[in-house]
Amino acid sequence: MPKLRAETHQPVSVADAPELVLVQPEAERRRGLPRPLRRAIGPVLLVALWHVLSVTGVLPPTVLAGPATVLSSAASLWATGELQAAILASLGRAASGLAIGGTIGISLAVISGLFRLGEDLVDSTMQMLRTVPNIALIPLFIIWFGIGEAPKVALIALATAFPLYLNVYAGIRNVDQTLVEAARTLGLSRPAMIRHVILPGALPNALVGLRYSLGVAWLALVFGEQVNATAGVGYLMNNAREFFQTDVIVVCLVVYALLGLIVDFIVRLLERLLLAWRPAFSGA
Amino acid sequence: MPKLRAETHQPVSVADAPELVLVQPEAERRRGLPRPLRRAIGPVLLVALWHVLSVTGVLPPTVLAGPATVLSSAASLWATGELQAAILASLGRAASGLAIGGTIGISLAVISGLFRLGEDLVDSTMQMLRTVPNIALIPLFIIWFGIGEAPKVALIALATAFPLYLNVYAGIRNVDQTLVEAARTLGLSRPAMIRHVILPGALPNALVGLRYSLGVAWLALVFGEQVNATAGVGYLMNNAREFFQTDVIVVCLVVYALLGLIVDFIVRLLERLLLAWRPAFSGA
Amino acid sequence: MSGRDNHDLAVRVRGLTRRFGERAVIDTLDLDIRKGEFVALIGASGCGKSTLLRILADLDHGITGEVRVPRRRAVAFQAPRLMPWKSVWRNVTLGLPGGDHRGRAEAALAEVGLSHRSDVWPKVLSGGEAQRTSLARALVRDPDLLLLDEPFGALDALTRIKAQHLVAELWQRRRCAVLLVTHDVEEALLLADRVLVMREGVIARSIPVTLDRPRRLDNPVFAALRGELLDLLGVSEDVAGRRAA
Amino acid sequence: MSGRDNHDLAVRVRGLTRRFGERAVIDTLDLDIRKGEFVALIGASGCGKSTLLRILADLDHGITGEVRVPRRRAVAFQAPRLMPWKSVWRNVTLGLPGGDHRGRAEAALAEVGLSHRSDVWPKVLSGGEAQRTSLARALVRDPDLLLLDEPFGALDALTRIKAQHLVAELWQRRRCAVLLVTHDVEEALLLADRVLVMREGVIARSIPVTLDRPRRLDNPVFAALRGELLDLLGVSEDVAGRRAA
Amino acid sequence: RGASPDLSKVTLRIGDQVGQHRSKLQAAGLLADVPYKIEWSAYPAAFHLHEALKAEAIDIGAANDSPTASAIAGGSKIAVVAAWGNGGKGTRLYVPKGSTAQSVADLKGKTISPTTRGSVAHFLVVGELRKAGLTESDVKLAFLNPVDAGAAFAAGSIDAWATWGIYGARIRSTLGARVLSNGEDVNSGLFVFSAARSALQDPAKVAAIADYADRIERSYRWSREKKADHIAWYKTYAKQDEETALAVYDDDVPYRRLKIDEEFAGRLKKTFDTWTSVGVLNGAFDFRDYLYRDLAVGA
Ligand SMILES: Nc1ncnc2c1ncn2[C@@H]1O[C@H](COP(=O)(O)OP(=O)(O)OP(=O)(O)O)[C@@H](O)[C@H]1O
Ligand SMILES: Nc1ncnc2c1ncn2[C@@H]1O[C@H](COP(=O)(O)OP(=O)(O)OP(=O)(O)O)[C@@H](O)[C@H]1O
Ligand SMILES: [Mg+2]
Ligand SMILES: [Mg+2]
Repeated sequence: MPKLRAETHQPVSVADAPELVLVQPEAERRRGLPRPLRRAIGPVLLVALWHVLSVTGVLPPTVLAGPATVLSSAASLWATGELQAAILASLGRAASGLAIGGTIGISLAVISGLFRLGEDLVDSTMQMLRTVPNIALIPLFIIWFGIGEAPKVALIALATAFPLYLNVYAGIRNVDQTLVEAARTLGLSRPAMIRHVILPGALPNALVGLRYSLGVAWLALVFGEQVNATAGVGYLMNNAREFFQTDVIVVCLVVYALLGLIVDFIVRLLERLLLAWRPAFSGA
Repeated sequence: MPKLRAETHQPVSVADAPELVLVQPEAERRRGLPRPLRRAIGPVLLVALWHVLSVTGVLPPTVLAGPATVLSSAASLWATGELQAAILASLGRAASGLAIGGTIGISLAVISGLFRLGEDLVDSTMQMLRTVPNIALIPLFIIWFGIGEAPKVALIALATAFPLYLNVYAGIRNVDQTLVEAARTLGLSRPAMIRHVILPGALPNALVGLRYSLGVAWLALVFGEQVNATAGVGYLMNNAREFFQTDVIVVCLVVYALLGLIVDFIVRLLERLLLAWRPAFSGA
Repeated sequence: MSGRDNHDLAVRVRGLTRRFGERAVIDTLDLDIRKGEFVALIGASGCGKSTLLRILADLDHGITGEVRVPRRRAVAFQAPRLMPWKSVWRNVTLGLPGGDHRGRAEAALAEVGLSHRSDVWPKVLSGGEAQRTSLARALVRDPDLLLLDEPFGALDALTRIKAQHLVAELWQRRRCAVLLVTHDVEEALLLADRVLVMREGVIARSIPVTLDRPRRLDNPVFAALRGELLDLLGVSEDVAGRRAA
Repeated sequence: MSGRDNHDLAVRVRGLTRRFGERAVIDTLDLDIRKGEFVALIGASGCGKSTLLRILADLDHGITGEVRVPRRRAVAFQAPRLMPWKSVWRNVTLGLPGGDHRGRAEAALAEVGLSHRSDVWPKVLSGGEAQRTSLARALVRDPDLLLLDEPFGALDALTRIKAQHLVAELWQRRRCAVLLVTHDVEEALLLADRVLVMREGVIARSIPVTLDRPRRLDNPVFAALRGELLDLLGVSEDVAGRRAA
Repeated sequence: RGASPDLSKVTLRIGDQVGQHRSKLQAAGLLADVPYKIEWSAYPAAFHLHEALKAEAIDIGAANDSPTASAIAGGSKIAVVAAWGNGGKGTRLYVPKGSTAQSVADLKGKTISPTTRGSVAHFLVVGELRKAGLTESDVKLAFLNPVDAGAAFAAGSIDAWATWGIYGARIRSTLGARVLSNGEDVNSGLFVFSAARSALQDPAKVAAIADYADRIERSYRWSREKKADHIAWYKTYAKQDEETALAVYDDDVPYRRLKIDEEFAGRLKKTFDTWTSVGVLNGAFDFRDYLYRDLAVGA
């Protein structure tokens, strides 16, 4: 008695077998705008919406200046050189902070990802510390690091360490066990194992962490640059808030938003370069 | 001519072949404390360090109150009912915010993870918005949502949406393409495909996002509770910072840290329940 | 190969080309499979058999040419491709319409000898067990075209015979078209109506097997066909007889 | 099986048990493999062959019993287990001591017929190509014990013969101990000094193959051994001759 | 006092809220001939500045009396070295254009934002409510950051807003907000320079602080005498238009230097007591212990 019975359909005779469907070649399927243009649609729509809301007065200028005002404010900030200076200053801080925080975060993630003992010591501590609000630590940082660049960089380092830690650690724990076994039989030394197996395997996750950290580095500036800053995007925004310069606030927001796009671009590029090996799903 | 030559070692005769090594059974390898105890080591060490620094005066009490002071401050805040009220108020906000933000974040991630068109519209917009500092958006939220609970919840929703978005989206894009193909040949409908293939495949990443979001929900309260709040952990801390109540600040920090441990516990539990299928590396 | 009525066809391929970079793995290939026909496909490793199968499964669109296949297809891939987050039985019935999934899964798993494994995660399956699960997943469906990519490669002799039997039985009952990729020439001759030899991106030879079923390995026609096919694969009788150094 | 001098052994297993939950997949198994001996291991799908191999490769410690293996081992797993983030040639030489990795990888890949694929990512390899890469990765090492888990399962007849030849040649040159898991009885008889039949968690039979090399399929001793082994696997001569329905 | 100490070796670390003093002294040409080195640091709000002061990362910094009292209550080791008063100008209680409220009493049951808790505007609200015979429970207080309160005011989420400086000027001009009370009889109008106690151990540094305080005094004088210059400076410094600059001018310039004496300690205590009465601060302090009365007052 055949048991693998097809129960949903009655057996069909060859005569009334179904019509054939055509497999559509890709060239005929794909059409429309090139990719980068299509990715611009969302942001452009958003700006358009903002413009409309501003012009119709739904968004009063005291709350959120319209795109036109913001453009002219940005132009004048650019003309005085303030905007460039702010971006450069913040960029420097973000870069140093990210370098330090990233190194710490990734190192700790490797330690707790690889070693049970490391996990026992490091992981719960990190999980505990990561929910501590940064701003509450600023007074401590002032005491330890003074009021120069150090506390700002330390704050960014702290803020960026956690996303990288979380994602790299998760990435390491997500590495295919069968590959780790295979690598073990190949006689890799521990450092070689980390370099050639664990870290590449954790890379897709690590890049998510990087994406996060790159964003957080800039967000942390809003707080870091409350401490004795005379330049920087965070400083500019804090200052604008003090002086009720809604247009400058929005210029800063736009700078932040553009930065988000740049971060996205960078990480996408890295993904394209570093994850070319990945047989992953890429959307329908 | 044999080409697969072993070049590093001279061919050995059977006589001088190497000694055999014993494969160690696990029972003899594993020893020591049970897991939860070992995970407590890190935090306990940290508190001990803090205590020592406080007692020896390296951390003066005006800067960071010692564990003893903090305990007694916590006790008195508890006695007045302030601490419980704060935690309850914040918990309610965090839960609503997370529910809304999580739903939005995951839905958008599914849309841009699954559909090229969705990605084009949603992803760059999200990448752009996520680097915009939340605090600068509070005025907008006030205009839209007033000064009641709504803007606080909205802020948390916003803050939690991004980590879930980022990680779920990355998770979806990390799903093994060969499995998606296999599922396609099984004739799954689109919703079934999402439910049975894409989301489970993205789950390890989604849980990282959840971990992040659960932390961020509380961190966002620090800003959310600047808006006309009379209770809440964020409110308590902001207040304490402005009025230099170092002991209360530290009580709040401790609450946040404990919360981090609780979040970690919850997510670990979820991982154990939901990721049992995973043949992943679990540390050496 | 082309004179037949289209209405009679389960697969119709004309001028199919698939390039990876410069290399055309499939190069203006034509192929017809009649409804209810059992076709075996053999060829050297890397010659494009799985690529062709993926195209027939409507999974690869980087192609030029005309490809027509029935709407209802079932595939057993070369690798088992089980969803690691679904237990074995849920993998088998994933996407199946209708009810009583558990019962149908159990029946299918029993047929491939895996009743005792239906509740475990795929990660604990042995190689052959995973392959049988994947086969059960394809056979439990109700296809007009069954695409099997080396479905018995990881099975021991006895299990393999049972699995072959199972496929043959399903085919005879359902009269679906079957395309079986295999490296085992005897297997191809035992099961198929026609054996295709793929080489350099095209179907180099199509050899009808007109032997009555059930077939016997010791039939002289069988032996002759076997010799011819091995020859086409580059294995001379002498090498086949005296294989290891 | 036990009277020999320990000094002469490459593998010594005594009272090995491996349980998964309640089920003892390996149940007080004893096994000796002499230095330089070529042993084939056959058995039904799911009987514990890969489990035993993993233990011999020092990858599974949930065991009881005594297991002794040489320090230098090389393994080709049942699934290719290539690092997806390393190109094919880097996979081959991963972890190899000494220099000129590229050259050695190219030589090894040439031997398995994959010269043209050495720079691609594993994801684009065909099933047989991936298997050959995995084999090259094991053969390029310099082991005292070579563990091969169905290394030729996804290969067509010609490629398979070449790969078998390669393993035999390496073994003869290096005189390393080899444990080859296979489902192909003829392959076991062509290559091995001894064929082990695994059943119910132990080595149920150990059959020495004393035929001179090179061996011929048409040798009557060979045919007799083949019949005996198939019988042990549950396949009667009759079924073997007349396989599909 | 002995021979004047050698100032050239002194580095005075000055904390400056939103960089205002530095900018203004520069504009008034008062930084040209400073005989000691100044290390400036800028902070967006008073409590940031006081955090730095508490950590002794700066020697001296200026803030209103309320944050200063908070810092003292919070255990900061500071002493008040100089102070100015403007007679309580600048902080006002506003209602929207269409509001029917004619007096503070009319706000009973309404929502008032005193900006942030413990701010000078909060101080004003507390005083105004008392004057009108109301308590805090008779109204709804919505504590908000200035920018957020501005949004709430524009959106009509609050019925009245107590605020200062630019915020007040801007809602008057752009939203037509009406002043319900100018608060001059309630506001303390104090502007207080505090020094880290460690800085006061060094006579040279004290001399530098004295000199710096004199320069501040001269800068106020400059603002009063050179109105056009002040307006021009303010417009670029705060990036405001002429109208706003003019609107805040009268509040910003009438600061007169106060003696650091018994009476001043009393004014600080009065501020502190107001805060303890509404539960914002607590404890008991003798503010005379937090004064440094010996700073030389020059020209
Ligand atoms: N995405 C790809 N990019 C580049 N080359 C590819 C890709 N997919 C497959 N190939 C190449 O195309 C050739 C045919 O692959 P295919 O998998 O069809 O082989 P096959 O005939 O199934 O071989 P096997 O018997 O080893 O499974 C192989 O050389 C393979 O490396
Ligand atoms: N981690 C595990 N947990 C539970 N069961 C397991 C686990 N690993 C393997 N098994 C079971 O143990 C049995 C032996 O597996 P093994 O992989 O050794 O089989 P095998 O002899 O190699 O079979 P095949 O020829 O199919 O590869 C199988 O039934 C398998 O399902
Ligand atoms: Mg293939
Ligand atoms: Mg196996």
